[in-house]
Amino acid sequence: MNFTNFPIAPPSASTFAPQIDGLYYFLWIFTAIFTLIVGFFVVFFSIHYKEGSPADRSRPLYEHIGLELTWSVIPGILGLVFFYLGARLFIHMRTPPKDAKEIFVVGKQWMWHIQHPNGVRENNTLHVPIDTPIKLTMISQDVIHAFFVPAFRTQMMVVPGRYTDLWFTPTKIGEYHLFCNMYCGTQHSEMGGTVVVMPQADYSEWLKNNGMAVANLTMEQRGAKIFSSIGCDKCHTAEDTIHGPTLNGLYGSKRIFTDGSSAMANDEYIRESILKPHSRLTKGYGETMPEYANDLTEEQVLLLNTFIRTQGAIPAGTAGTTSNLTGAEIPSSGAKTNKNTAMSVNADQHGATPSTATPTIQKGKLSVGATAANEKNQ
Amino acid sequence: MSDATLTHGHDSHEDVDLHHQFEDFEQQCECYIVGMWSFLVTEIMFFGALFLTFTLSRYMYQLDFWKAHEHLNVTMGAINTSVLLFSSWSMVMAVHSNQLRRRIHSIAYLGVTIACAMTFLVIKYFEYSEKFRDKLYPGVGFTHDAHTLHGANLNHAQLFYGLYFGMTGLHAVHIIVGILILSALIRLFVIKAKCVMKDYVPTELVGLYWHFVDLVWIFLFPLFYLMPQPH
Amino acid sequence: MSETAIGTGGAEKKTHASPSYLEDGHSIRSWLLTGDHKRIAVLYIISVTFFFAIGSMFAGLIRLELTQPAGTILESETYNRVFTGHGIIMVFFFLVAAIPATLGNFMLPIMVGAKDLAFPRLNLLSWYVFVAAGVCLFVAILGGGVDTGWTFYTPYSSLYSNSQVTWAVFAAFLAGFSSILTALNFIVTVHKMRAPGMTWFRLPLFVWAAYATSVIVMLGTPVIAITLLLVVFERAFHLPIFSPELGGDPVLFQHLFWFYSHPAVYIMILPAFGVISELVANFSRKRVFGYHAIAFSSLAIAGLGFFVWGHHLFVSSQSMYEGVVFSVISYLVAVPSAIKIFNWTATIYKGNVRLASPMMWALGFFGLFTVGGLTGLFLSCMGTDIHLTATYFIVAHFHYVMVGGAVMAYLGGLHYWWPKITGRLFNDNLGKVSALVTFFGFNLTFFPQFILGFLGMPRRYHYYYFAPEFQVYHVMSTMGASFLALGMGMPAFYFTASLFNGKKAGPNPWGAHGLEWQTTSPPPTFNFEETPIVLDDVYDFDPVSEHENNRRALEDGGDQ
Amino acid sequence: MSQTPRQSHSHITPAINYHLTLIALVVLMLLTVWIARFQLPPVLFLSGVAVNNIVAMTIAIIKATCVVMIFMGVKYQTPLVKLWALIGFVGLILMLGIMLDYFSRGPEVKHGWEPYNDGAMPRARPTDDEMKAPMDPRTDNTQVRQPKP
Ligand code: HEA
Ligand code: HEA
Ligand code: CUA
Ligand SMILES: [Cu+2]
Repeated sequence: MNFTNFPIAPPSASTFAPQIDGLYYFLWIFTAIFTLIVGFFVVFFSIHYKEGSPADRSRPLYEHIGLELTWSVIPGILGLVFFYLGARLFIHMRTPPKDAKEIFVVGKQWMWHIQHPNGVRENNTLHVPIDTPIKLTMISQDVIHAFFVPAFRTQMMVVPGRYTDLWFTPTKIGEYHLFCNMYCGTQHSEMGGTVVVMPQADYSEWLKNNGMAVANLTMEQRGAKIFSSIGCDKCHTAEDTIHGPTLNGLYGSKRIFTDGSSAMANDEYIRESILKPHSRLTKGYGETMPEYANDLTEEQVLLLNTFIRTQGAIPAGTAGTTSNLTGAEIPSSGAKTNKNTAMSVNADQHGATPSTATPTIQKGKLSVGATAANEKNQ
Repeated sequence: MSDATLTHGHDSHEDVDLHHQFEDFEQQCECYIVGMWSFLVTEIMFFGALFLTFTLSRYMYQLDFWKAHEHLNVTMGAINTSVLLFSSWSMVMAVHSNQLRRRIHSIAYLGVTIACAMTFLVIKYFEYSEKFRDKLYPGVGFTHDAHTLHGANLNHAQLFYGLYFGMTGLHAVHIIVGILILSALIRLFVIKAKCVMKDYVPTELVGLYWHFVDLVWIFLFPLFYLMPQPH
Repeated sequence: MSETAIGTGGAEKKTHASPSYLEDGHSIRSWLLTGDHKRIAVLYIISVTFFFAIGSMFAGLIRLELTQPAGTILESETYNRVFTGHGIIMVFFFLVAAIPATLGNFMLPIMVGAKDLAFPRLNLLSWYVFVAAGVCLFVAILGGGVDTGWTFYTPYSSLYSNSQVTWAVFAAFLAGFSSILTALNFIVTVHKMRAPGMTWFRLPLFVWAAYATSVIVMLGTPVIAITLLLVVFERAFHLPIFSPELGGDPVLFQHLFWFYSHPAVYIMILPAFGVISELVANFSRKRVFGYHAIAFSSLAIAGLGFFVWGHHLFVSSQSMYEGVVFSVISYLVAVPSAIKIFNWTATIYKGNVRLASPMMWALGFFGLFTVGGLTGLFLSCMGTDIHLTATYFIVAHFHYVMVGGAVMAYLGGLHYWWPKITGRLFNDNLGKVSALVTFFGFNLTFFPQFILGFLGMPRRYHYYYFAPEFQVYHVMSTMGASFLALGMGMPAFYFTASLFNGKKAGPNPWGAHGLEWQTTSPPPTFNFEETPIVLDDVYDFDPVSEHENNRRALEDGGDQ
Repeated sequence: MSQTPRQSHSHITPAINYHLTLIALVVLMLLTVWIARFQLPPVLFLSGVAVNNIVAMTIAIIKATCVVMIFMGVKYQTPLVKLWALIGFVGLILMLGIMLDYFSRGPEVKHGWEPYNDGAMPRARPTDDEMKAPMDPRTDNTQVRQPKP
């Protein structure tokens, strides 16, 4: 919590930002002027002409065409000026340049799937090179969403059954909020992530490596990434939810199933529960989890398994309070975490060198929630 | 025709029902007429949104809608149109007779109007049952038979029939309501109620409603039954 | 005082020949089966206040929940139901009905000098339909609530939401229907029931505003009714109209929805404009500046209001060209509002201003509505809207116009006409305090939301733990909401108190002009002992000689 | 009581007018059915289909006008009623303005309305299998967003 910092504008990280900001403040100036004019006269007149005050009331005014015209024509003209400025900017913002790099976005409840033309895919994160016009071609798989990046000052609805597009040219390296800005159901507020603006060279390397910066990660860490990237963490959180049981303390514990039988949660059980979750359902849960039998490689399952095992290593008591699975990671830099109150998420540490990301940084990111929670507990 | 004398209440104001809120009889009549027209305005907008949806869909899927419409029966539609037009005429004649204070005539014309309305519904019933037989009601049970659909895209045909049932159904509901109102009116004539004996405004109000129902059908008919073939 | 001068058929001086409408029958039956517009208005006041209280409770929950980035007491699912409930209740059950069905119902027939509305039974029916709508709403809420947002956007509402959409939609449908009945009544009454001598340009501006509102209701509400029915059909029978999975078009719903709902925002604000016209004229004790301009600007707003619905769809994938057209018309519709604001300001000039509590609410209205309206210009400016749409900037904008504009005006009107409605005087000082607290609390609540919106805080967000920088403004906003609750809750107490120990109000406690002040407080069942004959102009104050009188009285007082 | 004598709408239309109107309506109805059997030629920039539609709608509007003017008696009504009758249709036309969006959107709207199962989607939409498929494990899919505390 930070109550000393009063940001008044989001970071400005695209070519649109200065233009929109300009227009926005310009409009505020007129808002202030008119509010002050109206406010001043209303208050001044009410006091000056208070009943019984000595002010002069001779020749009161009931009708004055000239005055009335003045205050309809001036707002009218001003309005047209605002309209012109706004429409010009809007048309510019809605007309992607021909040479824009195209990236494809699919929205679904409650996740963003993003695919770069060479096939690299990511969820809830969008990596883009700096100073390059980017055009997103977007569609929704279910309900209407909206792709909104405040730092770029632009957004567009993502509609089912129809393509919409959005373009921008990032101008500043860093990580920025990505929000879903059209109400789309229960987890609308959590349907978001990050837009990472990288130097062009880094971006092409990132693309070439299939979006890889994982060379130095341990198996657990890679497992943790898969865990969050395919969305396991949406349902398997620190505590049992209606969507799924917690996995904290799972490994080696005794599981009771819907049919009353029970078994020890070992590697084999975990693998089966990922690939064919419905074959043995934990008591109290229905067939909510999708089957991953055709979707995950054995390598991925293995990585997931190593990660889930470490969750088991946490004594159940603390697991509840550390409140997130990634709590397994070593809390690295508490100091850095607090910087998150700055406008862009970790803008200072990550974006600059994404392709050569070191494990420490990765850890720092992964452990953010855990450290915050730990601090709270202390 | 004598255009002159007789109308409502000028002979003696005391004879007629004057509601407490009105100053005089003239005012009351005008209020009712304006009120009815205001109501019809809302009805126009009510149907209007449906017409808009239909027109838009038809514009989008011209071919599929045309194919789907092939299953409608133009003859029945045309007969129904004539029936409604005729009922509109008998309705207006009922008002006319009422203006001339011809009670029996009024009753007879209203009876004809109701008969027409019934006929309309019977014909509609046959049309609907044919559609139901062919599983052309939207929903899970909608037919997959390409022949019945005349090769139209399934979803679009479903949209067509959804709107068909929605709009003609809503219209039929209005007809049914109309029949009820007309019957009530006939009863007023039969018991020689003051409000219809001395005054024709109630009859005229029912007439306005009934003509409106006719009006809707005048547009429904060409829009649904008479589509040109896209080429 | 001398201002009882409006010529009437002479109702004023006579002693009570007929009982007041409150005395005319005491049984429950005599209330529930009444045809009297005043009793129906009272029934409406009770129901609308009830809905406002519930909607406000929801608002309280929203504000409480947003103080912490990860929420405090609610699940996301519940939160969504709460803000949807808040929106639906406040719009369809409170604000659309608030001024026309309560103050309008009570005052409009009296102001035009009629004995009642043209169709009293229809009027009663409208209240019952409203109650039926309320029942549907409660079925929806008790059955688990609705989570679509008050806009019911498809395909979420038609195919994806697992909540009581059908009931909520019926509730909105019926509430709309009830407003249509009221509107129909108003139109006929204004056209046909005016007292002798009450020409169009002698009508109080409140009547003009109510008339313009009624026209909008009649043209707009049927559209939303059928649109919502189509949503139900789509839910029930999978009729493919709005959902692309089945071949429909989701944007069509938005067009139809806003075709009603933009005019609907003027349904909410126009009666408020009417109230403000009354308050400003009567408390400045001066004829309204530019009566004709204000009267016609109401009609202009009603007309132009039907051409701008697309400004809610700038980024919804509607055609860009259409967006441009809607944007420019949105600016044109701001002009009549500007005329009103400035004309009212000019009305105060050289008046004899009485700063009684209704006037305080009106002054609050000026500040808040101006900010609200001007921030509407940010949104109709397509360039800025692309960033601001669906953020808290919008939430702030519409609360400024709806709460700061319409609700303030409603409360002002309620204060103004309370003595007429109940025959009792309330504590005017408390009224002033309440207006001040509300004004302060309001700004503290909603001004930070402008900044939040520009920072990018999306609306309808339950969590923002990923963006903790928003928290500080949310906390400010919640603090403000507590003051707001205090300010808006206070009238409930002093109004109730006035019923028991308020001083009896004479026919005209404010010394105001208008036919409603010519009859007794509370008025008799048929409003006037005799049909009034109107000979004088509306707001026929004489500020100059009144000022003379005041000055002389003051000097006399000073001499002693 | 009333100080201004109100205009009584005591006009009685001769019945023959109604008979003639009925005949006209039926004839127009037959006409529109008959015309619909032909594919009319294109006129100016209008396609043949459009011409057919325009003709059908024109006939419908003429019929409607007859009903409104004569059966509903608007022709003999006060200006106020005329105004109201007009407002209804003006409102209707206004609402049809919604269609302008679709006309001005260009051709993409057509396939925009295609349902998924049509297979008409261009390639950029991943198939359902692709949607379900998780990320390549080598892909760096950092969820940078802070987890919920
Ligand atoms: C009482 C209700 C009310 C009123 C009166 C208004 C009034 C206006 N509104 Fe607002 N609006 C809402 C309620 C209202 N609105 C609601 C509820 C929403 C959100 C709905 C949702 O999505 O849930 C909304 C959303 C909304 C949007 C959509 C934003 C989006 O979703 O992206 C837009 C865009 O144009 C807009 C514009 C305007 C404008 C231009 C006015 C104008 O009429 C304002 C005119 C007034 C003035 C301009 C002030 C007085 C004038 C002067 C002091 C003179 C100076 C003037 C000039 C220089 C021109 N409003
Ligand atoms: C008339 C309309 C109206 C009114 C009056 C209000 C009043 C308030 N609203 Fe509301 N609001 C809407 C209309 C309105 N709102 C709409 C349409 C939405 C959009 C919904 C959607 O997105 O779908 C919305 C959404 C909305 C949000 C955004 C939610 C989100 O997007 O996640 C927020 C957040 O702060 C909010 C807050 C408030 C607050 C603090 C008040 C305060 O002003 C309330 C203060 C008043 C009180 C606290 C009442 C105190 C008085 C009493 C309790 C006494 C009464 C009792 C008796 C007489 C016995 N509102
Ligand atoms: Cu997706 Cu909100
Ligand atoms: Cu609007």
